[in-house]
Order: sequence, then C-alpha cells, then structure tokens
Amino acid sequence: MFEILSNKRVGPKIYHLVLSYEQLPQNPEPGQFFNIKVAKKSSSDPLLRRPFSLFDFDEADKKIEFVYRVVGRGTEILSESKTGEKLDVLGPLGNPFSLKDRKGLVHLIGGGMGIAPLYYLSKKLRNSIQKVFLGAGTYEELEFFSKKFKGLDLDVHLAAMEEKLEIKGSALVLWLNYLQQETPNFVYSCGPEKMLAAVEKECLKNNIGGELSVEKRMGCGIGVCLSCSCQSKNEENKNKRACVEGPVFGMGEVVIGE
Amino acid sequence: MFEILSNKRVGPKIYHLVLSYEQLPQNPEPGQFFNIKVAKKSSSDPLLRRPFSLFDFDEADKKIEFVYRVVGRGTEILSESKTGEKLDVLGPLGNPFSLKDRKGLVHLIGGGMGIAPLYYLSKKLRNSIQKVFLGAGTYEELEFFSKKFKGLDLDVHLAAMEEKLEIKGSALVLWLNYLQQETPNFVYSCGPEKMLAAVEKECLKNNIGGELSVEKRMGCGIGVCLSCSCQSKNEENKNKRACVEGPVFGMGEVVIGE
Amino acid sequence: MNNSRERNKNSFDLSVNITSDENRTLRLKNPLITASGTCGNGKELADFYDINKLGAFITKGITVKPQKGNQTPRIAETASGIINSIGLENPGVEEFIAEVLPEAEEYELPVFANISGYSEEDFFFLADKLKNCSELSGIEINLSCPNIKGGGMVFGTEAEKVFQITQKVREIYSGYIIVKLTPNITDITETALAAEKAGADAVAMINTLSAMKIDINQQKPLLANKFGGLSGPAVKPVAVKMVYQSFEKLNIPIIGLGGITSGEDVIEFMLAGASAVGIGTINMIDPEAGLRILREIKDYLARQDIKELSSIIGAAH
Amino acid sequence: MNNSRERNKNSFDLSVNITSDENRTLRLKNPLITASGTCGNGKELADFYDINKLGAFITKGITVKPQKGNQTPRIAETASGIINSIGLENPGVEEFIAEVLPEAEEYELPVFANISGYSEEDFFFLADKLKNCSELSGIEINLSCPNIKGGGMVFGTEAEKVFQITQKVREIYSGYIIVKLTPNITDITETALAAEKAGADAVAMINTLSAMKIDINQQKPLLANKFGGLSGPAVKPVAVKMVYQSFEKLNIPIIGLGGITSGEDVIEFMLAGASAVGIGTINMIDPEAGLRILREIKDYLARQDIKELSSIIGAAH
Ligand SMILES: Cc1cc2nc3c(=O)[nH]c(=O)nc-3n(C[C@H](O)[C@H](O)[C@H](O)COP(=O)(O)OP(=O)(O)OC[C@H]3O[C@@H](n4cnc5c(N)ncnc54)[C@H](O)[C@@H]3O)c2cc1C
Ligand SMILES: Cc1cc2nc3c(=O)[nH]c(=O)nc-3n(C[C@H](O)[C@H](O)[C@H](O)COP(=O)(O)OP(=O)(O)OC[C@H]3O[C@@H](n4cnc5c(N)ncnc54)[C@H](O)[C@@H]3O)c2cc1C
Ligand SMILES: Cc1cc2nc3c(=O)[nH]c(=O)nc-3n(C[C@H](O)[C@H](O)[C@H](O)COP(=O)(O)O)c2cc1C
Ligand SMILES: Cc1cc2nc3c(=O)[nH]c(=O)nc-3n(C[C@H](O)[C@H](O)[C@H](O)COP(=O)(O)O)c2cc1C
Ligand code: FES
Ligand code: FES
Repeated sequence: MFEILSNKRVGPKIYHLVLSYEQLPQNPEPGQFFNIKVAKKSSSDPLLRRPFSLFDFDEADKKIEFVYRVVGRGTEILSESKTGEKLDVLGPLGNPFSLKDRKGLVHLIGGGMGIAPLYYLSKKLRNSIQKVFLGAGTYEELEFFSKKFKGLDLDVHLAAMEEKLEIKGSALVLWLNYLQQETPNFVYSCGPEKMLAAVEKECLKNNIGGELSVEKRMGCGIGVCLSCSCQSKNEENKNKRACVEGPVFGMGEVVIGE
Repeated sequence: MFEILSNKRVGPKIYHLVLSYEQLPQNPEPGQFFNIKVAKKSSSDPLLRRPFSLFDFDEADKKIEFVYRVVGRGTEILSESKTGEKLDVLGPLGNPFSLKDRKGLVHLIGGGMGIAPLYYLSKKLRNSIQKVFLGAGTYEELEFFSKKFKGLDLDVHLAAMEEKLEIKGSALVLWLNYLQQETPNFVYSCGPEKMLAAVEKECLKNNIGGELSVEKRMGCGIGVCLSCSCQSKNEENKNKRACVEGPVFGMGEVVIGE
Repeated sequence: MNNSRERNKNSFDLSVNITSDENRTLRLKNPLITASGTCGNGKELADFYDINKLGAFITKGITVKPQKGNQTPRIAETASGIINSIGLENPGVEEFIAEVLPEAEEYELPVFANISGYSEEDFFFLADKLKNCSELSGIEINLSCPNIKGGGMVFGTEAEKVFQITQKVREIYSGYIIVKLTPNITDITETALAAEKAGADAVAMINTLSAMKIDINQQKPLLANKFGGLSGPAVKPVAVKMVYQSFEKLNIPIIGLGGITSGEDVIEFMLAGASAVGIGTINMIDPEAGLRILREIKDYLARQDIKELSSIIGAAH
Repeated sequence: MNNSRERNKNSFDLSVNITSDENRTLRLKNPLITASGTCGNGKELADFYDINKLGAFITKGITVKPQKGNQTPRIAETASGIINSIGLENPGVEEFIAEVLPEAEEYELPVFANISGYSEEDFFFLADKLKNCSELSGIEINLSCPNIKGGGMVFGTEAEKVFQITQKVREIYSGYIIVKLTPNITDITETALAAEKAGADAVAMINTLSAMKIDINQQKPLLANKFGGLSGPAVKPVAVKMVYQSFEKLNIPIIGLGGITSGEDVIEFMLAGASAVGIGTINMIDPEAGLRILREIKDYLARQDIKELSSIIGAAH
C-alpha cells in the first residue's frame, strides 16, 4: 500500500499527488506508469485502475509523484483523497523512454497532461542539451509544470491555445517554429494523439530519431487483456500492447491516431 | 450534507458516529432512523443506503449520533470515514416510539445493536420509572452503552452470553427473571427477531403494553419499494412497511420472526 | 456567461412526443417516467418534491386479486445493483380503482397503470376493468411475470405470446398501451416487433434481469423467493444495447430504462433511441433524483448547445 | 486458537473432481481456472505469482487464422463492470501450436485451449489441429462468437447448434471438452443440456453479456466495435442464477464464472452448483487475485469448519 503524503491542486482541475511507498518491485524509469485503484477496498465501482505516468521519483525518500487532471469519476474520486489515506498502486509498468548515450540536442514536446512523464525524463537526461516545449489551454495549466522544469535550469518554451505566451497556439506549432532553425538529435514527445502523429511525421521526414508516449484506454496495464493494442507499422498483422511494449514507442513503430 | 464530527471505535467492531447537520426536515424522535449513503458520490457501489437508528440527538448543537457495528462492506466503509468528511444522510424516517403519558414503571430491553435506539428514548422518558436491560455477547460490547445509560442515572442491568455479568445469558433471560418479580406498565424493546418475538409473547400473555422496533432489510426506507413488508397480525392480507408504519410497531401488530 | 446559461436553461425544450397513432397522441413535458414498482403510487415521493414535474407516472404493478407478495427478505444488494423479489404485492385492481386512482386524479401528469397477470386472461380482465378509468392516460403491460398456467415460463419470452396478449388487450383497451419487455431473452427485438405489430403504442425496456444471490454463511439463497430481478446501474449497459438494437427495427417509440441514475444516463438512452425513459431504482436511493436528473439534462443541453432534447433521440446511430 | 487455525489451513482439501466420463478423469488441485482472454497466456501473470498454484489454465481464444482484433477503444468501464470488444485478437492456431504451446508445456497445471470460430467448420478444424497436442488437458469451445455464415447470430443461442457442434467436436477430439455458453439467451439450461447430451465433459457459464456504452459527448458508441461483452462484478448475480438453475438439470460439472473477485464469490458459485470456477476480469485489476482468492477460500472453510471444499458444491439447493 502507498500512502498519500499530499494531493494538492496545482492548476485548473490539475492535482499533484505525492505518495510514499515501502517497497517497489524495481525502481521506475521515466516514461513508465503506475496503475492506481481509486475505489475503496469494499467497493467494486469504479472497477478499473487508472493509469498515470510517473512525474517524479525520489529513491532516497521513497516517494513517487504524479500530476493528473480531473476528467471523469475516477480522477474526481482521486482528487478527493486526503493525506494519510492509503492507495492500492500497481507498478512501475510499461516500457520506459530509452536514455542510453543520449547526447547532443534533445527536444521534449509535451501537450496537456502529456507533459507529466517528461519531467522525470528531463531530470535523467543529464548528457543532453535540452529544449522543452510545453503547451496547454491556458498559462494556469502550465504554471506548475513550467516552474518545475525551470527549477531544473532548462530552456523552457511555453504556448497556450487561449492566450499568447511565446506564441498563441499549441506546443506543436511552437516546436515546428524552432524546427525551422535547428534540428535536434532526438525528440521525446507525449500529448494528444494528433500532436504525436504530427511530431512523428516531422521527425520521420527529417530523419530525427525519437520516442513517443501514447495514451490508450487500458483494461489491465499488465498485458493480459489486449485492450490497448496498437497496430505495428512494420509488421503486418502484428499488434503491440501500449501497456507492455508501450506506452513509449519509437518513431514509426505503431500507428498513431485512431 | 452532514459532516462527520467524530467516528470512534467504542467496542469490538462497534463505532460511535457523531454528525453535525445544517438543517433537518424535522426534529427526529426516538425510534426513528436515518438512511446513510456510504459510497462516494461518483461510485455506484455499494448502491443502497444503510439504515441506522438514532442514538442521540442534540438540537442546540445540531448533532445527531449513531452507534453501529461493522457487519459487512457498507459498515466497513463507514467505519473508515474520517472527521471532516461529508455524508449523504436521509431522514429522520419511520414511525417513532410513542411517548405520550408514559407513566409508571417502564422496562427497556435491548439486545446487541438493538440497544442503540433505546438511549435517546430513555432520555425522553422523563415521566417514567425506567429499568433498562441490556444484553450482548460480551461486556466489551456493552461497555459504551452501559456508561451512557448510567450517565442518565438509570437502573441498568447487564447480561452477556459469553461471560457472567448480572447473569450469563441474554437480555431476554435477564428480563424474564425480573418479570417474575414485577410487572411493568409498558415495555420497549429492540434487538434480534427471536428476542422480540419472546418479549412480545410474554407481554401479550401478561397484558403488558409495549412497542418493538424491528429490523428489516430495506430497499428505500421511504415506503416506495415494499422490500420491508411485515405481515399484519390483525388484518388478513394487509402488510405494513417497516420503514414507514414501522420500524416501531405495537405489540401484536405485525408478525415477528421470519 | 454562467448567468446567461442559467437563464437559458428555462428555454430548453425537454418535451418528447411519444405518439405512435394519431388517435392517441401523447406528448410528455419531459422524458422522465417513474418506473413501475419503484415509486410507490406517488404519495411517498411527493414528500420530497412535486412529482408533477416529471413527464409521466407509472403505478406499481397491479393484479386481478390482492397479493401479499413474497416472503422477506425481498431485496438483496449486489455490485452496483439490487435484486428484488417483491412478488407484486398490491391491493388488487378493485381497491386500486377505488382507492388509488382517485388520488392519481389530482396529479397533473399522465398516469399509467402497470398491469401484471399470471395467466393471459388476467391481462384481458385488467384491461377491461381499467378501460373506462379516465384518470389514466394508458396502461403498461408487464410481460415479465411468470405464466402460471403456461408452466411458469415468463410471457414475455415468446414473440408469439407477446403478440397475442398485446393484440387482445389492444382490442379491449382503446387508450395508450405500453408493452414492457423482459431482457431475459435471446433477441429482444423479436418481442419488441411483435408488440408493435399487435398495436402497442410504445415498448418499455428493460424489466429486471433474472438473478440471485446466495448467503454464503447460511448456505442458501438470500431472497426468500430464491430468485429475483436485477436492476440498477449494473444493468445499464445491457439495457442501452437493447434499446439501441430495437431502435433500428421499430417504428413505435421506445421507453428506455435500466440503471438510470443521472441526466447523463438519460442522454445515453436517448442517443441509443429511447423517446422517453423510466427512472427506477435510483428513486429508492435518492428520492429527489427526478428533479436532479432534470437539472442534469439541462446542463448537458447547455454544454452541448442543444435546444430541443428530442433532437438527440437515436443520434448515436 | 488462531495458531491452530493457521496450521489447519494447509490441511484443507481444496481439490475438485470435474470428471464426467471415466475415460477422461480430471481432478484439479483447487477450483480456480483462469478465464479465457483475461490472463493472456500465463506469462504475464507469472510476474506476479506462480500460476501453477491455480487449478487450471485456459488460454485466450484462438481462431483458425490470425486475427488483429477490433479497432480501439476496445474497452469501456461501466458500473462495477467492463465491456470489452477485443475481437479475438490472436496469432492463429498454427502459431499457437508453434509458439504458445511449448511455453505451456512447462506449466505444472492442466492447460486448456479456448477455441473460437466464425463458422462451424472452424471449430472442427481447430479441434482437429489440437487433438494431438499433448501439452493440453483439453479444449474449451467458445460458443459466443458470431456465426458469420449463419448471419451473425451467435452459435450458442440455439440448443440444436450447440448440440451439433459439440457432437462433431467430440467425434474429432478425444480429450476433455468444456463447452462455454453464452448468457444472452432465454433459457441457458437448454443449451447446457444440449452440450451434455452431445458429450461435453463440462459446461462453463457465463461468457459476457451483450452490452454497449455511448459516449454522450461524442454522441456515438464508445467502443469502436459499437457492442461488446459485459463482465465483472455487475454480472455475478446473473451468472450465479444460471449456474444454480443448470445444476438442477445437469449431470456433468459446471464451471461457474462471471464477476468473481473474492473467495466468497467462489463459494457462492460453488454453493450454487459450480464444481470449479473461472476468474476473469479481476485478474486485470488485481493480478495477484488468484493467490488472494485461494487464501480467502481457506479462511471461509476455517470459519465454517469445513474440511473438503468439494462438499459444498450445490449445497444451497
Ligand atoms: C500510460 C498512461 C499514462 C497516463 N498518464 C497520465 C498522467 O500522468 N496524468 C493524467 O492526468 N492523465 C494520464 N493518463 C490519462 C488518465 O489515465 C485518464 O485521464 C484517467 O484514467 C481518466 O480516468 P477517469 O475515471 O477520471 O475518467 P473516465 O472517463 O470516467 O474513465 C473511464 C475509463 O476510461 C479510461 N480513460 C479515460 N480517459 C483516458 C485517457 N485519456 N487515457 C487512457 N484511459 C482513459 C479510464 O482509465 C477508465 O478506464 C494516462 C493514461 C495512460 C494510458
Ligand atoms: C430501521 C433500522 C435501524 C437500524 N439501526 C441500527 C443501528 O442503530 N446500529 C447498527 O449497528 N445497525 C442498525 N441496523 C442494521 C444496519 O442497517 C445493518 O447492520 C447495515 O445495514 C449492514 O450494512 P453492511 O453493508 O455492513 O452489511 P451487508 O451485509 O454488506 O449489507 C447488505 C445489505 O443488507 C442490508 N442489511 C444487512 N444487515 C442488515 C440488518 N441487520 N438489518 C437491515 N438490513 C441489513 C444492508 O442494509 C444492505 O442493504 C438497523 C437496521 C434497520 C432496518
Ligand atoms: C422494487 C422494485 C419493484 C418493481 N416492480 C415492478 C412492477 O411491479 N412492474 C414492473 O413492470 N416492473 C417492476 N420493476 C422493474 C422496474 O420498473 C424497472 O423496469 C427495472 O427496475 C429497471 O430499471 P431501474 O434499473 O431504473 O430500476 C420493479 C423494480 C424494482 C427495483
Ligand atoms: C478482455 C476479455 C477478453 C475475453 N476473451 C475471451 C475469449 O477469448 N474467449 C472466451 O471464451 N471468453 C473470453 N472472455 C470472457 C471471459 O472468459 C469470461 O467468461 C467473462 O469475462 C466473465 O467472467 P469475469 O466476469 O470473471 O470476467 C473475455 C473477457 C474479457 C474481459
Ligand atoms: S491494457 Fe490490458 S493488455 Fe494492455
Ligand atoms: S424499504 Fe422500501 S418500502 Fe420500506
């Protein structure tokens, strides 16, 4: 069981959840996710766990952190959970971002809650020169993330759909602007499927390597149910499970956008 | 919404729940019950409310109190609820104990959690000489109740099935002993159906007036579903709803014991 | 902006037309209909709100003779659902006409009597008894009761029986007829079509799913009657599917029900093809549900910028 | 006392005999069988515990040809349940035999292949392919798939079809045969009896209930496939009832499933008449469920002072 250390609102409908754990099967890596049960032990509704990407991890203090947005009943119940409550959390799960020998210029592009998994990734990308592109509806939605990334002393660029920051528009458009000036060695991205599809297209076109973290509706998160199948792009008739072979896929690995 | 002021363990699996309210449709009377929703707002399980008898009521401080035992998942969830949480509570419901002109010697007989509704009744029975017979499995289960009743300066007699208090046995046996010495003017009783049936038989035989509070599985608690029907003893083919015409019935009013 | 939304709420048109035959036009001011057996006869809910705010009222099931109903326990809770085996407790049609209907007279909303039978003749007898009751806007034929003469099988599981009973009732009763169908069947569109062909004005689906719960400590069925009917949120996905499929085949309106607890659920049923909906189990848990659901429907319409609720009927097809 | 209880736990006999024909005796060390499609092919769960602790393993459904399955979303959550429309994604029987079965060889528990078909011939073809696979203790015929040749109706809804398919498979396949039945039917005892008569060794019930969910914001079905199958705690009361009723008519063992999440649920199914049980959806939520459920069964036996689990089969009748 994991204990809630804090569960604070950090933006419109956005919460920052900090949990302490006693033990984990293994240390989580950036891009992995945890599957959280929000129902009380004696309640069977909501039935499924809810997947959330690791936002931050602290081995010394035995803490894992998440940032989530309230979108439905599961996240609503989660947002009402209080410090001291116990949560049934399964993980770490899934295929993480690859980190080895990632040198040179790296672009991180996060849209909406897709920003969450990029933070711990950023922390780990010590050998790279990072440029971070973050987008959301409003600055309020970005504020918490922006501060965290800036706390890492990174080159952070912000875009919002409803107000002009660096630009008025999406993280994608912002990034595409930069792409005209510089070609990164590698791109990491997470966000809405349409954005991922566009990022992927651009990278494939320009021969930029990269990885995408996709969100699929999941039944189990552990590979048993095949709810999260993504069609493989290379191997005809082969599917890949977003929960095991993903959520992080290489560029061009699976069909993005359903 | 009602707010939990406290929810403390006061015996083995027994909890004392104190709620504050903003307004009630009317002041509750002894013997009435409230129907409490234990599931979170966005959860549909457990679906039904749980009925609990009023244990105590304080109009000045706007407090209502309950004592309940954890027997299944609903009461388990309730027992995990913390001070400050809000509860969806419906009531007061049901037909209360009658109080008017209750003079002379009154016996109160409570078995197990059937003791709960008798406390506020006792508080209200100012014009009577009260003798209170309480029974349960062990003294531990009675301790909280015993102290509360003794706090009213009443003549309290205790029996437990598993250890010798005044006797080793049930509240019923204890009461039957006293009945050989004195005949009360009126009897109030709540507890297991078998006990109620025996109390009723004795009262009818000896022409003692009285009232019983019965527990029936309830769907709605407001009279719409007919889950709680009790067969009327006098009117053939007539049923009475435990939630509206009861839970308090006169002696001989409905068939007790299913 | 919030203010203008608030103001707008009153300008939504929640009314639905459930007419299938010109001779029996019926428009409800909103799609909410009380589901039989879960709202008593209205009096009880009236303590909580003005039930005239609803679209229509359906009484609890009545039979030819008074019924004491089944032994208790009559109700068991299951995951997001309940199983009931009330056993049609009711005072019989005579007393219903003498005592209950006069109360219904005061309601300002259409009232339907839900009729149940243990033999085919029961339905005909009841239809005949009720045919001149002006308090009623119509009747709902509950075809989920066991056919005692027919060996205990439920009437509603055979399309032919549904057709025969409906047709005969149609001959006897000239008012609005709803045929309420059981979901315990391989293909509900067959019985639905049979009802339509026989002259029903609308079908209601679903009644409860046949179910049971066992008390593992006592090692016996929890309900005194062993079996009962499952209702509540647990059954909603089954009900929505049946409505959706029936909508593709039927021409008469469908009253959708099964597990509705919110305005969103009502919208789901209407998108699937329901012209009106029944609210059942939720009334037992949240007596003010009717009012809340109406509010939630308006919220949805405001959010989606829809003026006429009826425009969404079947829109998910 | 607690100590002696603890000690006693190991002395409980959890084994169940699901033999219906002397030529194919089968005793499981406990009644827990993985439900097809909810446990992958075992490897995944093996990360969480030693699946050899279970009574038996049933693979996910395999078909003649490889299947990519349906479009996503393939899963929707409902009240205490889920609707899935995976669409039988699987590598086809050839690859199953070449790749999956060799892994199953290492398991120390009986393994069954769950076979699905889109035509009757599919089942016969699969039975034939698998008949010499010594890794298998038997096969489970999934009769809940749509019969493409037969117009999309599910095979399992007609007793006659169930009889024909089972009988032919029985001729081809000499090992243990489980026939898995659909609950989307008026009377499941008819198809269960048909399977028995045709030579099935056991029936498994229930597969999922036909269901759907509509996305009210998008105003269209949430699942890409529109419809799917409902499973999880929501359906348990329906499943228990079907097992209970079938137990009164059948002579072969029943494998009960649908919504089991706890040892108590297993007991409920066994009291209703199941000789063994399938655990499905719960594995998706709680991968260690199998182990926990075994513990809970033992707790129950200790509480009730029962030595042999199999003594409670059908005890609620
Ligand atoms: C690998 C992965 C990582 C994620 N990480 C984050 C994160 O860090 N922060 C964050 O805010 N959100 C994240 N999400 C999305 C998050 O899981 C959903 O917002 C959440 O499950 C919604 O639950 P709900 O009960 O509030 O919504 P409901 O709509 O009530 O949920 C109903 C069902 O749909 C599923 N569902 C709904 N929306 C999504 C979605 N967008 N993606 C997947 N399943 C969904 C739910 O899990 C549930 O099974 C992640 C999703 C995945 C797959
Ligand atoms: C009018 C009335 C007053 C009551 N007052 C008290 C009280 O003051 N203190 C107290 O401890 N208990 C009281 N009870 C009993 C209490 O309602 C049940 O113990 C409680 O509902 C059990 O819920 P559960 O979810 O823990 O049990 P579960 O067994 O999980 O409940 C399943 C279903 O059965 C019903 N149920 C289970 N046991 C009972 C029971 N004994 N009586 C009625 N319904 C039951 C539940 O309400 C629920 O619908 C009262 C019951 C009634 C009818
Ligand atoms: C307690 C109870 C009593 C019911 N009685 C009747 C009845 O008399 N006649 C009838 O046609 N349906 C009856 N029903 C079925 C409901 O009207 C409705 O079809 C079913 O419960 C599904 O809707 P719900 O999930 O909203 O409750 C009853 C249901 C419940 C829960
Ligand atoms: C994701 C998923 C996939 C399934 N796949 C199959 C299958 O391939 N073959 C089959 O016979 N049943 C399949 N089923 C049905 C289950 O085996 C089981 O009968 C049903 O889910 C009811 O049990 P449960 O409520 O414990 O899950 C599947 C169920 C789920 C949830
Ligand atoms: S979510 Fe079950 S296999 Fe991926
Ligand atoms: S509990 Fe519904 S009528 Fe009494």
